[in-house]
Amino acid sequence: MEKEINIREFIAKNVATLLKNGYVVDLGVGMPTLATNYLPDGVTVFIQAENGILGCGPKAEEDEIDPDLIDAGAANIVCLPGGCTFDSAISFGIIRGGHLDATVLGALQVDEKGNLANWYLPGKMLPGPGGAMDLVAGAKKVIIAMEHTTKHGDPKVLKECTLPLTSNGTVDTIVTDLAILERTPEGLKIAAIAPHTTLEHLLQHTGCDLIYDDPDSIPLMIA
Amino acid sequence: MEKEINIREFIAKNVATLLKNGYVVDLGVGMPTLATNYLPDGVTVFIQAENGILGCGPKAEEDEIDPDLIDAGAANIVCLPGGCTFDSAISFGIIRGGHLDATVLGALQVDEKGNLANWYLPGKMLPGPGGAMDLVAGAKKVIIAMEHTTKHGDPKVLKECTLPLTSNGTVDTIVTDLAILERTPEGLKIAAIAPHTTLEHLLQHTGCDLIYDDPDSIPLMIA
Amino acid sequence: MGKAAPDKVKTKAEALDQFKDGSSVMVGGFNKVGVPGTLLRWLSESPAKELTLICNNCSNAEGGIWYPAASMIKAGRIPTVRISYLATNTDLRPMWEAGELELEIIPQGTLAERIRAGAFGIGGFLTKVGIHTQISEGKPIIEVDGEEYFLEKPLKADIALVKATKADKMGNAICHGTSKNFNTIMAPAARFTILEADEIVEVGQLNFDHIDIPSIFVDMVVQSEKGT
Amino acid sequence: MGKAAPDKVKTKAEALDQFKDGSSVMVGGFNKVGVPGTLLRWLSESPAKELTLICNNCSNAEGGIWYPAASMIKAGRIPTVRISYLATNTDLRPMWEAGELELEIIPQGTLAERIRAGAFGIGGFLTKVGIHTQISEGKPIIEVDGEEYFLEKPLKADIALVKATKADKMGNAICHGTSKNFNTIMAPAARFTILEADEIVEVGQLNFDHIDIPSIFVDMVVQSEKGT
Repeated sequence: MEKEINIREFIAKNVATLLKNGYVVDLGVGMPTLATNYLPDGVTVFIQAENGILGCGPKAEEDEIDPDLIDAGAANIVCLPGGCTFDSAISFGIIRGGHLDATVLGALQVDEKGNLANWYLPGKMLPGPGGAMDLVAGAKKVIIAMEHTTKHGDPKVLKECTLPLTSNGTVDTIVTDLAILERTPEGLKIAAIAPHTTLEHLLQHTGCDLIYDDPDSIPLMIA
Repeated sequence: MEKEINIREFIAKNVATLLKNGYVVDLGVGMPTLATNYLPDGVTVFIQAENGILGCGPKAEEDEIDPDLIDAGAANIVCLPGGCTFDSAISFGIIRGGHLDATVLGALQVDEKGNLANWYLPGKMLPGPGGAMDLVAGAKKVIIAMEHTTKHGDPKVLKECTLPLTSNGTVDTIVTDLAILERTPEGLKIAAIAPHTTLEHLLQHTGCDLIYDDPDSIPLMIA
Repeated sequence: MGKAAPDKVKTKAEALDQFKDGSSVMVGGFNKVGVPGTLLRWLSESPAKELTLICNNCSNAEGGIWYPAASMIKAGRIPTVRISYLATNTDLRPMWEAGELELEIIPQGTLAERIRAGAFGIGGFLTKVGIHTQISEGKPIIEVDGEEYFLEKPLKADIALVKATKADKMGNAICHGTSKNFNTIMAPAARFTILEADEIVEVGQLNFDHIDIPSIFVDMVVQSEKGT
Repeated sequence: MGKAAPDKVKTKAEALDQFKDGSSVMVGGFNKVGVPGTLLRWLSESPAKELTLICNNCSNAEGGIWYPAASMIKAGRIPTVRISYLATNTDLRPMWEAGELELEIIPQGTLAERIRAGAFGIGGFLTKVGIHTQISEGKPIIEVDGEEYFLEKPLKADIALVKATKADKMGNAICHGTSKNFNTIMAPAARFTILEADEIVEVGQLNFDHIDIPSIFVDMVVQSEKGT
């Protein structure tokens, strides 16, 4: 499989399978947002952007641009029928109050206890949490969309995060280019595996034990 | 002086002298609201009603009635130009956050430490505090408007309130049919005395010591 | 399809199905404005009992908009009431003194803030309102930067009954004038929220800037009946 | 005559008079929307220094709407920044690591809620956002009904600079679209609030139902200059 574009698309497609019809969601920039392109027919989700809008629609065409209407990635968007706008206190009230069915975010590291690190890479990157800490604390379902390993091939799914945490035990599902992992009380369970990899390769590139039933009957991720 | 109407008017007039031009205020039903009828020329106050309006205007004429627009006493009112409406969370945010210059409320008892009792008369009356506890905790200046004694002639200004408290040490000024009392660190000071009474009568009908400088030069309340 | 369903307009029978014994019920409104009078009447017509009522005030004036709720209290169907202002309901004090009613009296702004906290995932907040009075008894005093406050806890409910002037079928709602009051904060504070509106319009007809209650806080929309 | 003055529209010179050394300054906006660009430029043209900046984000893109503030940080005139999202300002990390900048990083919703608490007389609130991470370090953990939370404290400021789409001369303001963001909550959280508006109208021309920032939260109104 060709690197970059295809991996991003593959992950986004598989994230899309986790979004149910009518879900109210907040999606991070990049792969999470890309997922909406792959929703099956008949499935629509209602998107919140944490900067203050529900019913966040597609990118505005040139003649539709309203300079006061952007999503959290600063794209000029349109507000869908049935949408509404509000301030940051209400926006994060919605997020923290458990009114989102799901959030999808990227990550630097996730561990088997559901801990997440995505806001601070000491010495390299300090983006700040923005709304990520609120989202992973408040959304009913926290889905992480990321490549399975770093650029250098090191595992990002670990026994224990080594980077500063974004949240403590709130991750539910991890979607990578190799697998979909579900958090269970016993640890991370392989819910699906990529058709282009092997169980051996997956286990080798994962920093913690993974749970699975019959190795020959693990469902395949969609291609 | 004729009882009832005149006492109410007398107190309201003297409350009006304490309201400065441009004050943002929340006024209790009855004498407090009556005070706005006696504001000197050139003095206007901007009225909040805690049910969710700033710029609360006069009672609506028959043809102006908007059934969704009332003040805290349930009167159909008009919203003045420059007014706005909001929900109870914001309304009490305004109150608790110190955004009101003054509030004027009635009382069952006030004491020399500035404690107030006005929400519960055991065995007789249990109106509940409504917004009174929030108002006396939050407004910059708390003015009490009340008759100096009970129907039975017992003092309502006391050394220590005996009824359940509405607030603890937040009363600034007490306006009665006998005097205007200002709270000072040393106790209640006579800021003005009614022209129709004597210092002796005032002291006799007050349940705590009052502070005054020269008994012959205490300012008179307006008649 | 949950909170994002495009058409939540339902019938009286479907609303009645939501009224269950033992529920806590938030009811919007201040005095006569913003009160879901149709829903209150339907609630009183249902067999639901052992209810907890959470509201700002609840007049027992006969024929008044709150009367269906007041008569349920009188009939013992609402054994617990959390409320700010009691003066307009003369039944409450004697029933409370006779031990027939559990009454929690809450300052109005604290009631609003506790509901907002319940709605918005706040575990509690520090306030000075009512400190060192009966209201703060038994609640922890916490000092912040040399100032004394006490802790108030969030309030949530099983059902919220709220009222709007105008709503779209999805549940986006506009509350005109002083009818916003408790409606905007109760809608997100309950597990299931029923909104009654004087006027119901198609989705897309309301200006997105003017929505007082976002649709995702509303599970069901019903038409207000005349005279309530 | 204070917060109820009927005409608060002032000049650039009068706004500049309000910028004092040592002030804490809240600035509204999220990314490029709802940012008081004119006031930011005026602030950078003033001699004010030793400032604390409280905002959601502050891009250092040259010529961008936040650039006047970012250049003040770079010049050492804003030694303290309380902020949620840093990725758009590449100066912050190296300055912070070099000890030239005090940086308080605050989750976005917590930033909003702390400002609202400061505005609305809340002494602090309990949250789970960032619990058992660096964000909760040194803050008291408080258990409520078996759930763990930690205490976040209110934020206030000396000055708030906020932006509206339309305002009346008294300071009532409407923030269109996603420009409400931090503007509605910062306006009441400061000792002195300056609002800039794209359009200023006479008092009485705005619908009382649609006001996002009530006039009493605003001390001064200025006209946005073109291109900001």
